Amino acid sequence: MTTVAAKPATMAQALTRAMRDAMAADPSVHVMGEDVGTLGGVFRVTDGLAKEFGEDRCTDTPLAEAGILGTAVGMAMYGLRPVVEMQFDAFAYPAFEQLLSHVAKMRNRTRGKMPLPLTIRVPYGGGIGGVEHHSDSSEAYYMATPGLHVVTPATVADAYGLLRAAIASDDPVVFLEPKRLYWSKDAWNPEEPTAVEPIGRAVVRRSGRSATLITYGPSVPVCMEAAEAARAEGWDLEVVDLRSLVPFDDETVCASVRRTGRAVVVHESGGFGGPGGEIAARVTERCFHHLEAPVLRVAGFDLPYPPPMLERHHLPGVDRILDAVGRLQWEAES
Amino acid sequence: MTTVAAKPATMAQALTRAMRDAMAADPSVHVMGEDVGTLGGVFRVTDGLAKEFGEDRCTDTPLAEAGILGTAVGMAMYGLRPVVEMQFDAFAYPAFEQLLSHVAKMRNRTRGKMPLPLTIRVPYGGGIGGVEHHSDSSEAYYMATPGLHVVTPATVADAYGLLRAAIASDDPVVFLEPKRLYWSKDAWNPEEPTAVEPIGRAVVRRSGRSATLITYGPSVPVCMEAAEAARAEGWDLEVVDLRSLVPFDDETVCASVRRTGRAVVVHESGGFGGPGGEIAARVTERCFHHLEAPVLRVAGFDLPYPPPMLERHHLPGVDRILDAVGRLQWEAES
Amino acid sequence: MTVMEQRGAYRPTPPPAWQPRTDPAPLLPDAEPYRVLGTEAAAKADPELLRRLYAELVKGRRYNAQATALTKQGRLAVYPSSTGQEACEVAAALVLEERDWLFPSYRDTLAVVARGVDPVEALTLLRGDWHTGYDPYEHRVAPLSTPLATQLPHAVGLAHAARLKGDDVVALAMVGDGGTSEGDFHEALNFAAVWQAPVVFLVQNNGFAISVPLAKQTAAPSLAHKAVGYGMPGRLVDGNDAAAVHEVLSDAVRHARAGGGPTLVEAITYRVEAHTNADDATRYRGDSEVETWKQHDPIALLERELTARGLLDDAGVETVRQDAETMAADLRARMNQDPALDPMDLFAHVYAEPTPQLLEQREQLRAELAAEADQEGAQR
Amino acid sequence: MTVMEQRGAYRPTPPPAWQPRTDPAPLLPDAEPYRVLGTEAAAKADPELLRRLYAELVKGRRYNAQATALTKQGRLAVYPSSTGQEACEVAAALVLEERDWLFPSYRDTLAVVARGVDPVEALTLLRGDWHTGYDPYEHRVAPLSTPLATQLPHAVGLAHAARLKGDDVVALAMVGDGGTSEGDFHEALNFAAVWQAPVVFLVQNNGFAISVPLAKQTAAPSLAHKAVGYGMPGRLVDGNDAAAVHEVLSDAVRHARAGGGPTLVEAITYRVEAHTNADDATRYRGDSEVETWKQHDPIALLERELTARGLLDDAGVETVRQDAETMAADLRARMNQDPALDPMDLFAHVYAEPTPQLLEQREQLRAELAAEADQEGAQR
Ligand SMILES: Cc1ncc(C[n+]2csc(CCOP(=O)(O)OP(=O)(O)O)c2C)c(N)n1
Ligand SMILES: Cc1ncc(C[n+]2csc(CCOP(=O)(O)OP(=O)(O)O)c2C)c(N)n1
Ligand SMILES: [Mg+2]
Ligand SMILES: [Mg+2]
Repeated sequence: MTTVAAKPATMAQALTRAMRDAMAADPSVHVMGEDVGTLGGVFRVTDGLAKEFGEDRCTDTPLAEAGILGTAVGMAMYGLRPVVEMQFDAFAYPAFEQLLSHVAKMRNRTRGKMPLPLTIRVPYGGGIGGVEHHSDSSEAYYMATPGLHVVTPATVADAYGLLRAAIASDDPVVFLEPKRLYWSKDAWNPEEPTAVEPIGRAVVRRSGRSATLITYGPSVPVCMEAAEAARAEGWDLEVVDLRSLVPFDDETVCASVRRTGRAVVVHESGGFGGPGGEIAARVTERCFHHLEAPVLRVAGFDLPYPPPMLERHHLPGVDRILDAVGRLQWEAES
Repeated sequence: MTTVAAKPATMAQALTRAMRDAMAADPSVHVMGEDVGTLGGVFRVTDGLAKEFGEDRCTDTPLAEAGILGTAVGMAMYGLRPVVEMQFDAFAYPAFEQLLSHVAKMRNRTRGKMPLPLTIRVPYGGGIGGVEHHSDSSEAYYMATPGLHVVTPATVADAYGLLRAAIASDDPVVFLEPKRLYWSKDAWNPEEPTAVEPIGRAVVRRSGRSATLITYGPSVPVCMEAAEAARAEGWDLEVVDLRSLVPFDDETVCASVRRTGRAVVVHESGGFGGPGGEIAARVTERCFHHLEAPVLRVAGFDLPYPPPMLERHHLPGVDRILDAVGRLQWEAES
Repeated sequence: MTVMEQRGAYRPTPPPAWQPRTDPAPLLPDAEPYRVLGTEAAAKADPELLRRLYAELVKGRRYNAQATALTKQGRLAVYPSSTGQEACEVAAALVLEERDWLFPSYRDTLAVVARGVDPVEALTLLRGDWHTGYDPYEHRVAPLSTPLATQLPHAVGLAHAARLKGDDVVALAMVGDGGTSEGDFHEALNFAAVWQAPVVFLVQNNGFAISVPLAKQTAAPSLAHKAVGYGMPGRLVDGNDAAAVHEVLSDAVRHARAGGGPTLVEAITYRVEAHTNADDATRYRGDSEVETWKQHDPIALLERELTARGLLDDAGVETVRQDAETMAADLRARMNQDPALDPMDLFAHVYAEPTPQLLEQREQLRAELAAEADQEGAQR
Repeated sequence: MTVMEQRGAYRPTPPPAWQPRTDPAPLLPDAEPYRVLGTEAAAKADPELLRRLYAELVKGRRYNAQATALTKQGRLAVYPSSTGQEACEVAAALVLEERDWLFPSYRDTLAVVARGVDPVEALTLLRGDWHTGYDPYEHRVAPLSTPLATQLPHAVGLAHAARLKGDDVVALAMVGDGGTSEGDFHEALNFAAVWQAPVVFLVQNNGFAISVPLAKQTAAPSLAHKAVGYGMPGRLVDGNDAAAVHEVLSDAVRHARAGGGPTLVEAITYRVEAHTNADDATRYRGDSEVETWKQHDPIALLERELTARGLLDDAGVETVRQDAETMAADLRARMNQDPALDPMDLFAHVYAEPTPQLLEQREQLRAELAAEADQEGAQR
């Protein structure tokens, strides 16, 4: 009956499985986008869905992102639950008017009468050697748009659990898929991902006492690595994976920072005007007197995403994270 | 010779005058947009330009924002200096792909060979009783896009001076015009605005010793008012008008905060993921040991812009600003 | 067979065997806009329908006048009148079945009201107490769409969804001449044609987009000619001829309902008043043009026909006028009442459940309002 | 008279006096794609041109093969081959004068090279050392555009600007069948027609947008039929017939240069290889379709014509082949050298002057690189 592997091993497979299970459970779930049908998507994340559920449930659309999202809005108005794929982060931009003026606002505009249960899947971020317009980190735009949920998994299990939750949500969810983790297998959570993971809860991926790394999506594995490397310097770092940028889990994040007294926000998106500013500001507002040092940020530089041969200089890596940790005014310690 | 008043009194008139003077000085300056010609724009900011310079220099375009910005890119490629009007903030969204993928990146993509000297005028913000989609504060999107300058005047003189600088800039400038200040006359700088104001410099609008209000655009007059009102509470507030969000004037802002030891960021845009996060975070990074309290933010709520009859509850007003100032942990003072 | 499979399996073939997918000839609009009133076709028109149209047209015009008057009294923030375009507005509403959907543009309050939405709820947006004032599901009317042409893909998606579900539903979407220049217009029409979705697109070509005349908007022979580029029929109709608009739209709705796919209808009409009460039309057009069009007034055209055929006498005119006055008086009275507003509503409908952040902000506003009330109490 | 005034003062007129702005008939494409090779028209074709086209086609195919080979060796990140479409690529470049501009889509490296851009610089984007690898002003070639159809409004704006300045410049913009579905396609064509800008739009209809076949992209009789909806002529041409593509594009360029406005040309062709080296075309199409199209190969078609007319013999074929091999060998050799890269370049071209923030970040990277170098030095 199923053309999808029963035991997903990669994040891409977990995402496929989440859509498959959602489609099997609820006939109103429809997948649509460029090349999602016969081809199974350029990342093969929708592989097998058209075959199993037919072209009416998993549809290759014309090449027009505003049209894709705009028609999905209409479908949602009629009671369907469209799951839209934007082929790459930068190719979601043509759909921004639909997203900002309708998707994010329809429930509000109609006093709750017309909610839009829509999931918008956006492969995002760099590190895959992609040419220009294929590696943007666009989460700042989504975060600044009230009415959207913004979710991003960093593990195979979360990829499944959060996508199920996103599809089940009665609100629009921008579901950001870290491209470079598509083929990652879970180091720390390899079991079959069948649990739905509620949206809005951060998780402590690694406990530590010295300082907190606050991160999400593609930077989670980098922070885990940094935390390992930090042991050599005598730092015991805690790593918080936000998972949901909207709603933001102040509780989990602040509990960690109050414990450690120091924090670094890490993300790949440009620093200026990026998510880190919001995160650092709200943590500081809430934990000021627990802070031994200002919350620092390690982020991509403030420039258009670089070409493949230079991207390693742009992306926050272990060294840059450890440098930031080193600047957390440890002298105050003694 | 000129159909424009010689002594501008309102911000709208100063803007008109800036375009007029730029067009007279440089034949490559072209104004374009919806209704900018015969009608002179829905806010009359381009009034008289088509008459004085002809329809080829001040052009009514078809109704298509991506087309307007996209053709302006082509015109800039050929050496013109287009000044594009987006009729309202929310109607710039259809042009976001052109803005994000081309306007912001063209210089970078071509290693500096193909700069785009473009000005994109966007009337923004609320407080004018506008119906939905007419009162958005979209500056967070622009700030998160490297390659754009983002500028916003709060006074008549700056409206003139900054717009002249924007048009003269060899880089794309998003020029945000606070709608509700269009008809404002300058309380504190009434002389004829003929000085070009370099982009990237904040200005201290009011000196004070107790705390710094960091603000821009439509919130500047509100902060000035709050600073006056604060005297009754015994607070002597400094008001910094950023004028330029990109580049950001860390120097002026941090000098003020180091002096006062306390700061509140005030803007109309939604708080979460809005400009205030960036501002608070970078001020904290730079002035941590001078801060008596966390940098607080007074912003619009995190919701789609409200209908006219409710907007006063949304907009940061004097009381809300004073409340925030009151929470700056003055007990530490004694 | 699934909806998607019905499209057939067209594959490109090398030029020797090339042939167009569809015959373009039947897709092209006629050279002249279709007319009924004052032509032989009028004789075949249903008298009941004509009388109904007439009554609605008169009521529509009165509604426009009343709403414009309300802007002067500060009861409406702004009103974009459709005076001169009532034939399109009314026909668009009347051709639909209960189960069908209407997707209006911002100027189409009349169509919304003619479809059955409460006249006051239809004005909520423009009064400013909330955005969309009516429940879209009650009369199957999508929110009045301010961002131009953005409602068109919604109509396509909804119609497509209905078809997927096996429901016999048609969507009619309205847009202005200016709106046809937007990318969303293009994408919507293309999706509709590829999906063979049951949608009717009604373009009201009223000559202007605010101040911009048609000649600066398009160089096309007509806007209806755009249809052939999507592979759907284009129809041109005299937009001031209510009987003609009704017939052309009815045909298109029937065609869509029968699985024939979308149609693009261009109605040639004219915006007799300024863009909105806040606009000054003398800045961009002369009186004589307006006068010419007033000679081709939709109400007068229909009245002439009805009178000539003995379907309407002075008493009939008076009854219709009275009904319109009653509607206007009621509207006036209800609009003169201040709407009940709860600022807490701001936080109610951002998400199904407010986020923790919104709950905090709600409490902040509640406290502020309480403090305000205290202060006001103290001052009394 | 200004450019804007030339558009005339069209105003809407009431239906009794209604007439289309332009006669739609001449705008419609012919029923069959225009062909030259193998028809009587071939006799009139300039032998020199045919020989030049042939040499460029062969070189183009060799370039595609070499570039694809380079992806296998990891010298290119990715390569979208235009094999099978060389006639369009080459003709697009050859019809332009020096002063004209070419606006390529991401697949059009061949056209870029045929226009004179250094073959290695044309591959910079795909090699990954920078984005656009050439100076757009050197050969008047806009950057290869990855976001589909977004380059079309640029071409319109540039052509319009040139006309405003009184320059005799034409812009030719390329886009795929998939790209025609984007809103930017619509807006660009509309602006071009309204402004009567000297632009030629060349749609290469190669049957697919990655995996999506034309039938899921459009229901139009042909993509050229879209032209009438903008009021510009649409032309249909056999995209594998280099002589025909060259003639149709030349006509359109001449028309534009003479002030006649834009033209939409649809060339029917086929993408013989997969979307890119990373794509697996067997997932969405069968071999037999590819084989059919190989029978209509652009190089074979032209070779047949040239041979039949005695314009090409075995030695001639061999010379052309040799030239192509020389080009390929040179490309291979140069692409096998690692490009010189300076990470500091990251900060050089974000703005005319780096912002204070970028200066800080540049110093940060400089320090990191110095530390890295130290460490490497220490390890040695
Ligand atoms: C996307 C977008 N851009 C701009 C506007 C501002 N605007 C409101 S109405 C209007 C003109 C509309 O013209 P048309 O489509 O012909 O409709 P009409 O007003 O004639 O009914 C404009 C430019 C808008 N509402 N939406
Ligand atoms: C705006 C945008 N959306 C999606 C993509 C991803 N993408 C790259 S090529 C392609 C298919 C293009 O098809 P077509 O226009 O027919 O050109 P062809 O590849 O056949 O040359 C897609 C969807 C893109 N580059 N830009
Ligand atoms: Mg109009
Ligand atoms: Mg193609």
